[in-house]
Amino acid sequence: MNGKSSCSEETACSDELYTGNVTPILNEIRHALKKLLEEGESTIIDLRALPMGPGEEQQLESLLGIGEVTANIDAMGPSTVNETLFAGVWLITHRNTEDAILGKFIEITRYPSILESQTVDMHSALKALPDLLTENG
Amino acid sequence: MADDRTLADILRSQGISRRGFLKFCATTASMMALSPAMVPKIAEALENAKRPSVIWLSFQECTGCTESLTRSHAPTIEKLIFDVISLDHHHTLMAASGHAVDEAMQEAMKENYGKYLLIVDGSIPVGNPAYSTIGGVSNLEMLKDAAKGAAAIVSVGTCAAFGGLPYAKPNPTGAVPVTEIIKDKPIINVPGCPPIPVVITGVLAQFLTFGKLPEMDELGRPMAFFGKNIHDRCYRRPFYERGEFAETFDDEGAKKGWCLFKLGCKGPVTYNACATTKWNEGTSWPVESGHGCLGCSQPNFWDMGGFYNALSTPTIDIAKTAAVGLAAGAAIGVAAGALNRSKKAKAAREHETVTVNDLEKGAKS
Amino acid sequence: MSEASLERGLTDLKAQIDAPVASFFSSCVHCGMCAEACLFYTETKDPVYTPIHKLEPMRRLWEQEYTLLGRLKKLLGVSKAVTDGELEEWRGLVYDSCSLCGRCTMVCPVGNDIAYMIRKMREGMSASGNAPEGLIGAATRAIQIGSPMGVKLPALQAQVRHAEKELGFEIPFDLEGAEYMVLMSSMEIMNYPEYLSAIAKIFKQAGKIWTLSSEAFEATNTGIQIGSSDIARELVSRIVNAADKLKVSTVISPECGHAYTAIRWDGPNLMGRPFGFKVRHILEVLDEFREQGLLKTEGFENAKMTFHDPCQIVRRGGVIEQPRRLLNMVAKNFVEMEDAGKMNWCCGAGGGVSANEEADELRIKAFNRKKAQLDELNVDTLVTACANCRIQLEDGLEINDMDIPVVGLTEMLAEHLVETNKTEG
Amino acid sequence: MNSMDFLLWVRGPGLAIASIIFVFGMTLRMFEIFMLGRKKNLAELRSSGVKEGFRTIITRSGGVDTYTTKRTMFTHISGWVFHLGMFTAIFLLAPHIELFKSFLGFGWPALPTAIVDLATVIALITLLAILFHRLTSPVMRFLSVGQDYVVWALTFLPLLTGYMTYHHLFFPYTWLLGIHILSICVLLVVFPFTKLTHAVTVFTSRWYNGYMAGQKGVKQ
Repeated sequence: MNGKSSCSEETACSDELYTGNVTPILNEIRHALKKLLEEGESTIIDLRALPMGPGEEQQLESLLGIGEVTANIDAMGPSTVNETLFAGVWLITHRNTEDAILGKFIEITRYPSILESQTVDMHSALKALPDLLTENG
Repeated sequence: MADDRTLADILRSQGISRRGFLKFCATTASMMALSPAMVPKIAEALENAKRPSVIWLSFQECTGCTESLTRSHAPTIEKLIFDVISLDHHHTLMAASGHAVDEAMQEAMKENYGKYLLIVDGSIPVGNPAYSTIGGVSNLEMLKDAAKGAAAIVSVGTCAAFGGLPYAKPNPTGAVPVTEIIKDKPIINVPGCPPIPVVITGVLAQFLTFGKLPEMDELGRPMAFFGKNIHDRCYRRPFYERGEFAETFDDEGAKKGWCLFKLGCKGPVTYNACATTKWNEGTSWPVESGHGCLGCSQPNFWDMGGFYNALSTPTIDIAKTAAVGLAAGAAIGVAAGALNRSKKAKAAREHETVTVNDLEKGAKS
Repeated sequence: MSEASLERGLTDLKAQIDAPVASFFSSCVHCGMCAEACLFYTETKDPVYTPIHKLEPMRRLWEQEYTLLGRLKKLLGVSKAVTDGELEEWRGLVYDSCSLCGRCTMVCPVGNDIAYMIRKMREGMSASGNAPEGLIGAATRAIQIGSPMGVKLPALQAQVRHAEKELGFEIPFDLEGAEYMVLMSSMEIMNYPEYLSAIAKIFKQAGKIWTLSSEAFEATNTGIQIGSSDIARELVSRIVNAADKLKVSTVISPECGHAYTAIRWDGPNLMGRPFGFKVRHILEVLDEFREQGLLKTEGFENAKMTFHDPCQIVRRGGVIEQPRRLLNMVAKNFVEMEDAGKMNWCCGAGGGVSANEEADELRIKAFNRKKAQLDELNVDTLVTACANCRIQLEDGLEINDMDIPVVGLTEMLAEHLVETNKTEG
Repeated sequence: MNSMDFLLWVRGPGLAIASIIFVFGMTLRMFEIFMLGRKKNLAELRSSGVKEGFRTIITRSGGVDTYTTKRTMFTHISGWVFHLGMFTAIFLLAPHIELFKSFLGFGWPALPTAIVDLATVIALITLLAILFHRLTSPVMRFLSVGQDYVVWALTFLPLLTGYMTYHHLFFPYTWLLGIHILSICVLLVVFPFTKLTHAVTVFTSRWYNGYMAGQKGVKQ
């Protein structure tokens, strides 16, 4: 889908699609999804490692869209986990305490690992729960 | 002061959940330009990484690197990195001042002798060491002294790595990069004027996580960030291929975002991560903002023949050299030509009329 | 006068090198194309006959004497001097396998005039005593007796009397004020006497006054072939003095190749002054008569015939269209060889090769190029306009037992002259 | 000497030395050649020959007869294709035009880089064919001296390294650009002292050729 890149006034860019990064990434996502279904192997794409032209990142995100699931994580700054319009294709954005983007990933998986509760955390929760009980007697 | 707690202990002690730690590992991996699949490996390495002591020495520098790294106006994960490592000495960031600073540094160096990481930014004047001193001690001496006990040295910024601005012609202070003074310690060069913040922390994180030197290129720069040249990763490359170039900064071509080669872009000979990691959290980078790359992570980038002269133009005036060649060629040419003419005339004079009697060798006249 | 020596040869070579030679030697890129234009290479397939290679000693002399780098190399003793042994070895290349036909000159992609340089190199070769025996003999006879084949005036006078008897009118000798002074080549006097009577008949019909000169009837110039300007000057001066004495307006070079070059193109430069008279090849004169309607012929040869272009007249002389126009007056079935005209192939005997016995074998082998051209056309008659070519062509055709008569163009025209004495009375 | 120092040396002092020697050498050679002069032709000429000389400069680029042209068709075609490919690479590539603009003061439109790239490849392949011909044809083997092969290499290298630089083949761009410029410096230095002078004297030689023939009425 060779959509027009959203070209705002101030960034010097032309309306034709730039390096055409968006198409290859969409293809990569398609292959990853096929692999997930056939071999059950999930894939993570680090958008920060790709030379995106101006507006291409927004272009990609607008094409993928927002699906049914949106999760907010508050750990060392906010992170958002969205399932895109395409089931199995998740967009994960990590930000730090000052809302600066630290990383953007597209994870093609049944269930992004960041959402799972971690065993270590559960152990400390297990330890902490009794205190709660004792407090409420 | 460094203690023996591992990084994971410290994070937990600050109330950060395992999920928070995983997020930290994911973004660190991204910073280190490692593939996301490496996150478990990084998590495991980070968990039991010891908290190294770090000494930061600033010599002939403009504080641009420190500014770029710590971004005092917007502390981010990089700040956290610094909470993790114990930055035992940094002139600008330290609360202490005066003698207390020096004592703290000596203390840290003695205690972690052989284990601490020495970060240097700024070049070192050897022309006359008095040009740049801290507390009466010349940068040269201070560097040599601090380097003795360092596990490794990271030269942050082109000044420390290659000499940078002070080193540019005519180099009044006789400035030299770290590599010309310290020969016996592993040195990681993180050039850039300034280097991309995430590249600095990426290198530190990599050293922190894997505890050994990253793979480096011929100029001692980590391949992770300096392995590819800008031109190869530049999003304007298709215009270079089609030969569509901006002729001036405000012509049609520039507005259409065409290639800036003709406006002096040094992308093809510059190795850095600007084209992918970009600056200010991926907002943009010089070329995307319409200005050619200056080649700031390369040695001698100040003397690369002018920021606005195309890479294919010479750094000397060929018109002048051609004129010199022409003058010399004409002068010697006229002389050689005159010599030829006289030699030819002499031969013609010495010609003896050939008659049928002397057509055979040894024929009697 | 000292005898021939390497020193005299090199001195003369140095004097011969000029700006064109320097430009040519600076341009050769060793592309080998001149070889494919030289019949001495195409028919022997021996790379040693590559035309530019024939100039190697002269090239080295130019490099060592006239370029800064060459002089430097000579100083440092890294350059190879030109030796007498080398010049002697080069005789086979500069004389035996070069008819000065100039085809290499026309083909060289960087424009080197190789024939121009071979002619200059022969100055050094002759002055250093490295000219072939045959040519030395011919030159000596030409200077001392008056003709390279030893023809003396009485022989010509006898032939003239014989022709007069046959023609019924007088052939003038030393007629002052005549418009044309006709020259003969010894071969015509010896082998092709019909040429003289042909001339007589044609001039009579054209009503033109012409004369022979008893002091200068020989047109050939062995000095040009051996490559000695001094000898050439001596020979051509005889013609010039005779022409000046008889105050003729045009000297006619006969059906001979190098004679035309010797008198028209080299003559004035040898004498150092322009001539007071014009020099024309017989074909040019006949073509002028044709234009002025003074050459009236009748009847046509219907045999299939073609024209062999003598190099010194056509490619090196510029007389290109005249033979065609004249031939078409008397030939119905005139066909052209491949590359006819200014790029035609040499017969293999010009430039002194025929007078040089050492070159006999090569000369016959070179004829195969002409044989190939003729095989393509299988004509009945071969017409040409140079006595030396005629002898070589007849020789070659006979050896290859090809029964094709070789006819001189002037003679053929004479045979078709309208019998004027019948009509004009 | 790291890649940057090397690149900066060739782009600066390297090109300076090379351009001085090149211009010096070519000027010297021109004086050496043309001050030798030539005699005036005293014969009655059919034409001054001047016009024919200029005509030959053009006509001599093609074949002049059937037989020889057919047998040297390879030399004709490869000569044309190689020179065209090389000149396209040198004069119609945008970065090179910037180079000329830097000292001539004016430039001209460039061809798309991909087309120049194709021209370079064609020139390189043709050069290889030319070398094969020089090594295998009996006349060429006999005629060729060391200089022919050295000059071949010095012509081949800039094209090859230029192509490699543009495509970043095998080595980092910085080294390649440096080696590319160095190969041109070497070419410029030897240029005036080898058969490469034909680049200029081909015009004077063809002119003399056509001029002398034209005076005798032989048009080419």
